[in-house]
Amino acid sequence: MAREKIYLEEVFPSPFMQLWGIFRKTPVAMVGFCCFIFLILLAIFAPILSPYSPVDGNLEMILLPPAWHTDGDVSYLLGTDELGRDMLSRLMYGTSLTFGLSFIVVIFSLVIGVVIGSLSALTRGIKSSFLNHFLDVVLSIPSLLLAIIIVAILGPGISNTVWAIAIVFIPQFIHITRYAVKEEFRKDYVLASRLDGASNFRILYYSVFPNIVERLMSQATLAQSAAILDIATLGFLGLGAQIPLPEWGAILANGLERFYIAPWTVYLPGLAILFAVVATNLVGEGIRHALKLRKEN
Amino acid sequence: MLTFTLRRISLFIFTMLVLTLLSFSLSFLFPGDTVINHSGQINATASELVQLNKAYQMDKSIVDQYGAYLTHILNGDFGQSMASQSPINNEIIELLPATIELSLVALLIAMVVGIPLGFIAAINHNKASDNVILSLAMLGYSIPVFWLGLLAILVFSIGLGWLPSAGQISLLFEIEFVSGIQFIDILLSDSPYKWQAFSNASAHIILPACVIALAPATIFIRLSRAAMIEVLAASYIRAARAKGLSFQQIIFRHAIRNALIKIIRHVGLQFANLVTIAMVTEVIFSWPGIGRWLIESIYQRDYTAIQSGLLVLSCFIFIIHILTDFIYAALNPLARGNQHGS
Amino acid sequence: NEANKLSLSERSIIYCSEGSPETFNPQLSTSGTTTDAIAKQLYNSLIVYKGHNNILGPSLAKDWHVTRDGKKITFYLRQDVRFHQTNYFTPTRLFNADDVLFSFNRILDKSHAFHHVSGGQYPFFQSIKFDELVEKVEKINDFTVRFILTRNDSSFLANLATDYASILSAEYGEKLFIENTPHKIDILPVGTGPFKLKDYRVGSLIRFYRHDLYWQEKAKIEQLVFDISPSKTSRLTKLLAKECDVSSYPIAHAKIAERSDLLLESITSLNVGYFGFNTKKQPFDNKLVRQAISLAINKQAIIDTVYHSKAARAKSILPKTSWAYDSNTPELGYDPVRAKSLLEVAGYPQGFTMDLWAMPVQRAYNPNAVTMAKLIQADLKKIGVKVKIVSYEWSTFLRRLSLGEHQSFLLGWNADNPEPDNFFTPMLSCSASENGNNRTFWCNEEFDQLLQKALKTTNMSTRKSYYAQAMAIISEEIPLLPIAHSKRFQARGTDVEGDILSTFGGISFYQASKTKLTSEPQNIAKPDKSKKVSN
Amino acid sequence: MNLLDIRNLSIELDTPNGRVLAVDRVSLSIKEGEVRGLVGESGSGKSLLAQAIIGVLEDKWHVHADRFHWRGIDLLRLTIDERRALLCRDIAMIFQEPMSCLDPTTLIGEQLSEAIDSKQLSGYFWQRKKQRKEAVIKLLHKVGIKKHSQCISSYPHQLTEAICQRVMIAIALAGRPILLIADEPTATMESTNQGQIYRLLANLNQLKNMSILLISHDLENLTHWTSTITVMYSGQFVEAGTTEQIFNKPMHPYTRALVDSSTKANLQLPTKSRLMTLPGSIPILQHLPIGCRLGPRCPRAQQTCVSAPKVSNFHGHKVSCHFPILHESPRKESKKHKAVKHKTVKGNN
Amino acid sequence: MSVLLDVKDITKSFKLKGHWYHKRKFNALAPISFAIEAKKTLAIVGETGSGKSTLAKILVGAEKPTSGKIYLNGQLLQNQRFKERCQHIRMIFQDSGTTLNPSLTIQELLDEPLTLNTDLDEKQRRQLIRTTLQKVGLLGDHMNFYPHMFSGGQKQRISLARAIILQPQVIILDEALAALDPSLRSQMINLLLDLQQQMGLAYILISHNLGIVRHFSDDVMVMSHGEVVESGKTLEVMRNPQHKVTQKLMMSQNFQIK
Ligand SMILES: Nc1ncnc2c1ncn2[C@@H]1O[C@H](COP(=O)(O)OP(=O)(O)OP(=O)(O)O)[C@@H](O)[C@H]1O
Ligand SMILES: Nc1ncnc2c1ncn2[C@@H]1O[C@H](COP(=O)(O)OP(=O)(O)OP(=O)(O)O)[C@@H](O)[C@H]1O
Ligand SMILES: [Mg+2]
Ligand SMILES: [Mg+2]
Repeated sequence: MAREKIYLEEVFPSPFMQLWGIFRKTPVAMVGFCCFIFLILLAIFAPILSPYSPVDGNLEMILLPPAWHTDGDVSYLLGTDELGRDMLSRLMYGTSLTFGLSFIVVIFSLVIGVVIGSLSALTRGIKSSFLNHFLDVVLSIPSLLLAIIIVAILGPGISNTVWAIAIVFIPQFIHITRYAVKEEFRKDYVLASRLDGASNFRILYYSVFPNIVERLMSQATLAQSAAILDIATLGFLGLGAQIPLPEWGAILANGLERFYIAPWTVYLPGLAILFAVVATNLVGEGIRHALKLRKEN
Repeated sequence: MLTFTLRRISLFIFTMLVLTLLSFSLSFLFPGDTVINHSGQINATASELVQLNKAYQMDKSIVDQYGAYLTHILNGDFGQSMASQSPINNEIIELLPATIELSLVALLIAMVVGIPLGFIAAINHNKASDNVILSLAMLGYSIPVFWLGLLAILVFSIGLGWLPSAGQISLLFEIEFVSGIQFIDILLSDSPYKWQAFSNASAHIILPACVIALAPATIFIRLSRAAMIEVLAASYIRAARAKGLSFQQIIFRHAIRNALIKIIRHVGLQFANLVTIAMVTEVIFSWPGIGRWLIESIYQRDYTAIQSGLLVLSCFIFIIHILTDFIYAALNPLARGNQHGS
Repeated sequence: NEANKLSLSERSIIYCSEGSPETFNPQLSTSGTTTDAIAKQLYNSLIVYKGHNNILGPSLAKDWHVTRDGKKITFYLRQDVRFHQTNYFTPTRLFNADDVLFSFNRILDKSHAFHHVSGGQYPFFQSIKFDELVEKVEKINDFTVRFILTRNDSSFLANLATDYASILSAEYGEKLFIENTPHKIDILPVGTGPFKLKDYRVGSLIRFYRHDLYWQEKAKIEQLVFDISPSKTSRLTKLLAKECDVSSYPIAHAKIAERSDLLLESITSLNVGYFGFNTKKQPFDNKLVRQAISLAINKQAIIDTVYHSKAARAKSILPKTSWAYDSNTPELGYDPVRAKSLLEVAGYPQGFTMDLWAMPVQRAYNPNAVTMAKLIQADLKKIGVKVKIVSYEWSTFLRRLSLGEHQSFLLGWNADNPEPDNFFTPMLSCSASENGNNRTFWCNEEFDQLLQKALKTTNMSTRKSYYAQAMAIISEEIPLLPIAHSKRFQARGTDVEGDILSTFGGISFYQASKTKLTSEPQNIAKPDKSKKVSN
Repeated sequence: MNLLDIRNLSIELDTPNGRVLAVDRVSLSIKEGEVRGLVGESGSGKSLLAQAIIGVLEDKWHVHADRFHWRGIDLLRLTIDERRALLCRDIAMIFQEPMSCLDPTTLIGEQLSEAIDSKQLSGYFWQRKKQRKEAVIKLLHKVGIKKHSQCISSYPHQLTEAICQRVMIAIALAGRPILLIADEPTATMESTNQGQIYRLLANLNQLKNMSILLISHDLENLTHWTSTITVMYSGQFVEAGTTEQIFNKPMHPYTRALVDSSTKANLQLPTKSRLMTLPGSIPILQHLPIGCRLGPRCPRAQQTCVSAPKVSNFHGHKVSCHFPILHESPRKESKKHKAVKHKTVKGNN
Repeated sequence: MSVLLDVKDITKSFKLKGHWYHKRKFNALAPISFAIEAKKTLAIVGETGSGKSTLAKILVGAEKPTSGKIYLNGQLLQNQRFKERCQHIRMIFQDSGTTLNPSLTIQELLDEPLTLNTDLDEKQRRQLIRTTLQKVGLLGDHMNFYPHMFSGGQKQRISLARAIILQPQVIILDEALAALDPSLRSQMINLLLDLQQQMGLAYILISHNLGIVRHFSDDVMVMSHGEVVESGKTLEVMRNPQHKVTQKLMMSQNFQIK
């Protein structure tokens, strides 16, 4: 009975802090996390940080290669495009479009998905079976395809893209919430809570959510990397952000015409997308890894 | 098995209903006249319009309208393309096989490359090769496909000149359209350049198929790695070791089979993913498939084409889904019922 | 099989073209893409411009005679011309006067069985009011036809030498009429040209076979494939990867120049790229608005960016090389301040939002309409006008333009013959605005009369002064803002020989051939190898 | 002669917090034809020990031993592969959860025939298949499965747990082992099925003279089926002796507590009376006490207990304790420890 | 002694899923009646699937009985009214690990029934939690720990603390001792016996282990296929088992009382 006396000096972290502890010890995940934070900051402060306007070009400085190139100019660190717009500024603004919007989209659909998902987990019977079937169908259609459908209905444009992607991601959050909540609800501690007289909503809020929040986070990172790719892909196909918005995919598509003369207009936005997705995925991997380790302990 | 089949069929019918309902309602959502969106006849004269309205029962209730629409679809009449004014089902019949061909080849590549790599990573769990494979997988999973396609063209078509960059086959070869699957058509044709055409077609498919395959392959790596790790940690592997089986025997007799069964379930989902990637890749590699056609239809606001293209594509994806479900059920003994009591 | 393999690519040329043809009958369209693809390949006209001096010469008509009053023109036809034999039609007779009558009566005679087939629009002929000009086409005998005109028209012969005046097969027409499928005449063409259609897939390829019974020497290649690739980059990629032999409108000239196995060629063509306004729509029905917008646009920047400084700035729609060019034509300069004040006068102190339709394909007169649109967007933003850029697939784009759905648009014009009238009438006359070829829908009586007068006289200096007045009207009214006159570029592999580009009208592969790869000099050896791999 | 003779076997594990000694110098010997029980509460390292014997521990475990003899062969001298080959031939093991120890996607028949060594078969290869099948059927009969054909063509999940366990035993028997290690073979089973499995094992022991190492955490259950018992606590050897010795005259305070706390063993105890038990719980792997790991819970503990006790042997009754409860001279011992015992009992209340 | 809990003709039938064309019903409990007095322990034994857990769940309110009534101190208990019921009847499950919410501290866990069912203020609740923890042999400081930091036996004690914190009259132990190691099991039995003495609790013990049943219970009820086949004073039943099921149970555990 005396265990606590002997080891009292130990800290006993909450499960969430435990997760963070494990996460922090994985260097790769931390690198990804720092990049992620960096991108978020960039997305917020791009207008302050960027040296030039993303849409107004300097026609004297057309197709300037990046600074390290022999013809480059240090004041245009990453070169300019065909209208003399600074690539660096465009990429920075692009962060808030591609990355920032994907972040907002994911949060938005997460919230909606969690609400619907937990409500539907509490209902049973025919409604739920219909929902099941319906979700099955929707989830079997890839997100990009669905987004393309919705953009086809709404018409091209960045705001429509964002709506489309938000709508597309909701089912997957509904599904995972529903599944997780149902799973949690089968567990004994929920029964115990209920026997204490707790209402369903109290159980959801106090008992279930804290236990599935990590799973939702890990799903959210997956969704976010998909969202970045989807926004960029739609931008690339000309269905998303329209000219002259500096969305990464659109910048890339725009640079395509000058692929052979000004390859940096294609390389750089591609690298930016890759960077953002890798950072997001590293965070997600880190969370999943930490979850696994915590479970094993 | 019977109930399983019935369930799948009912699911299939349900899905088809949902999908047709969706594409039916798209006609209302799209700008313009519903019946014109249904039929695609933008240049219809007044009398033709009257006929169309009758054919689609536009004066009746919405249920009748849907019924009429369904009948049209079941008869293979998707209307006309608004852009080219040719019947859409002809276009789809021409284009869909190219997409099927491309995506199946890509799926094959993804599985043949991804699954063994995942297994290797799992067997060397927590060793250097595992980490290398995992990092590569993460990278491959994060690369935007359009960018990858461009890089691939730049390197392999233009830089090295190894592989062609566009199309299904060099346009010099004239291949009769039979099934639409290029390779089959080449073999069926009596062109004197048959084998030349065949190798040419193979060279053309390599680059786009590899580009498409990359992301699914990395997912297969992760899936198969996870499955294999799980299997290797299972007690029956320990029991098999206690039985005295060698490592190879365990891997080949027990582990791979169990891991594969876990993976097959995901093939359907991955295939759907792959088809979407293929749509984008078709644009980059000018592949004459349905994806490129669909995206062009969106540019052109060719609503009838969008509508039917989506219907056909999602139907195709779903059929593959159900097929993999069946394959899974057929291969997986766990899906079989009890035989014995106590 | 090795010999076969070499010969297949040697006997064929793949041409990367920028768009699909709208139709296979040149009478029906003025779009350069269509003309390029079909006119000179599939058809012949009665007469042609020959050589670099632009002298009219014989073609299907071996000779012709014009009466002194210029109202009767008699053509003496060749007697050895055969139509294409294809898998949808086998001709039983040679070309004769019936075919000429059939071809022109289809345009002229509203009661002709084929007049209304495929929409009944003949944009080029309608814009020059061909039906008012020609009273009658007579068959004198089997190989002689006579055109009787209502008045003297100095540009008549020039117009007959355009690609639009192609000769179709009357026999084929009859056959289709009997089969009740007349529309096929414009889809499955039968002509007398050096190539015949084998296969056409919308948006992907056109395959031509050689017409072995061509009335002149046969073409040098057996197969001609148009690889339709609207994307500039993909055209360049295909060219670089040696997947096409010739590419239309190449970009990245520097990159092509780098390669020893590629050749960049250009030809001065009579053209103009312009920014047009739909004068039937708000706010461009107001002349002041049009002027304001024109003043706000920095043409030089556009020429530097879009044309890479390889084009001449347009003062008016006539290029300098035209004999009717008048250097005194007033030109609205670049003056955003005045533009702003003009806008205020016009009642738009806050500016407005407009859409700008940018053509999706690349043409000589506008190699990159979207970039141009972006520059215009930036320019107009300075005077408070917001621009939405719109783009459609080429044939949809043209169709919608002719329906007048746009507010403003970027387009251009390529001359079909050296006559200055070819610039004015098809583009800006009232008649052209009726059939949709004049996408500004601008109609000015005075301007039209000037054009008519110019056509009726034969005195060059009088004509020139008429045209100068017409240009002055354009400069004042600004239905469109001419931007640049550019060269037409084309790139080809060095193994392709023979002239393809021509100053007027479409391109022709009749002369093109491929040299034997084996006999090529050393530096071509490399692409040779890569070809083997890819074949 | 001892079939298996292990002296001071230790198993270490690398954890993020350093190496942990999960099994600490355990000795175990098994005679031919004997059924030895290995008892200990959960986490005491029984399964680890069994896996170490048969050599299927994962790489992250490090095993050392002073002596490891199998039928007189010094296994420590052999390479790992040789050792495994030798042991796998002679020793078979069955696990706690039979269902999860059978490959779910392979037919029972295949799994059984896979276990049959081809050396056992005579004849040409075309006869082998048939022979194998016959051998499989024979094996199934041996473990009391009569519907063999149905069983052969089933997948594990189609059978009940008890049948699966029989199949596992059959697989174990396929190699004609000399020693059978049964690691909690009945843990998740109903009591009626438990009885069947134990009886089957007992039969095998008697009919085939097969030695059995029976692992369980429940002393009560084991006593019926074993002849000798080894008790472990938290990775340490506690006591070994015949079943009677352990059950009736436990010398180690831990064994004593185990026996005392057993409700079944103390049927004479009045109902609802307090049961004798040790305070506290088993230490977790990360926080093992030094020396005798029972130390903090032991009613007889003294300062010397911080050093690990040596094994003392009382006529084959081995015990590892500084202060064993000696029944031979109760008077002397009880005197010595009375005070201590009294005190702890008091503290416990 | 008065009857504390009186169960009258409880039945339960489950609708079996699957074939929608012929829905099958499964009678898990035949009409069952029994009664317990305060400070007494009723043991329920029986083979697997005989409906023991179902009965327990019905008593505690987690399942609705198909028919039948439950009286507590002569008052009819309403179905599905946890608030009312949990003040009197509490339950401890077999696997304590899963009944403790892993993301809450022990204090939060024990606080839940208090906030929901009492109107104590925060300080009082803390105090009550502290004393309850001490009652089950833990320390007050354990309040701030998370469940994953405890061993199995300690978790079972926390479950017990949670059960007794509302001062109930009946506690149902559904295999609550099965998963524990022998020494911990004895500790737990001692603890339960002490609490019964102190608080006057009545227990309903569901167990397979006849040794524990004999030691712990006053009465026993043997169930088979949803029916009570034998019941009576524990010792009497065990000495002289009448029914085949009881005999078989005792046989399989080699259990004999002379
Ligand atoms: N794979 C592992 N990784 C880390 N620790 C382990 C592992 N396997 C076992 N252990 C630890 O080793 C100790 C002994 O485990 P072992 O499985 O041998 O116990 P046991 O006596 O068989 O218990 P049980 O009766 O529960 O089966 C335990 O404390 C356990 O936590
Ligand atoms: N929700 C349910 N739906 C259908 N049948 C059920 C349900 N819950 C229990 N049963 C059935 O009711 C019967 C009694 O189950 P119960 O869990 O009460 O048995 P038990 O006596 O507790 O068994 P064990 O000793 O294994 O715990 C079983 O046959 C079980 O299959
Ligand atoms: Mg174990
Ligand atoms: Mg139960």
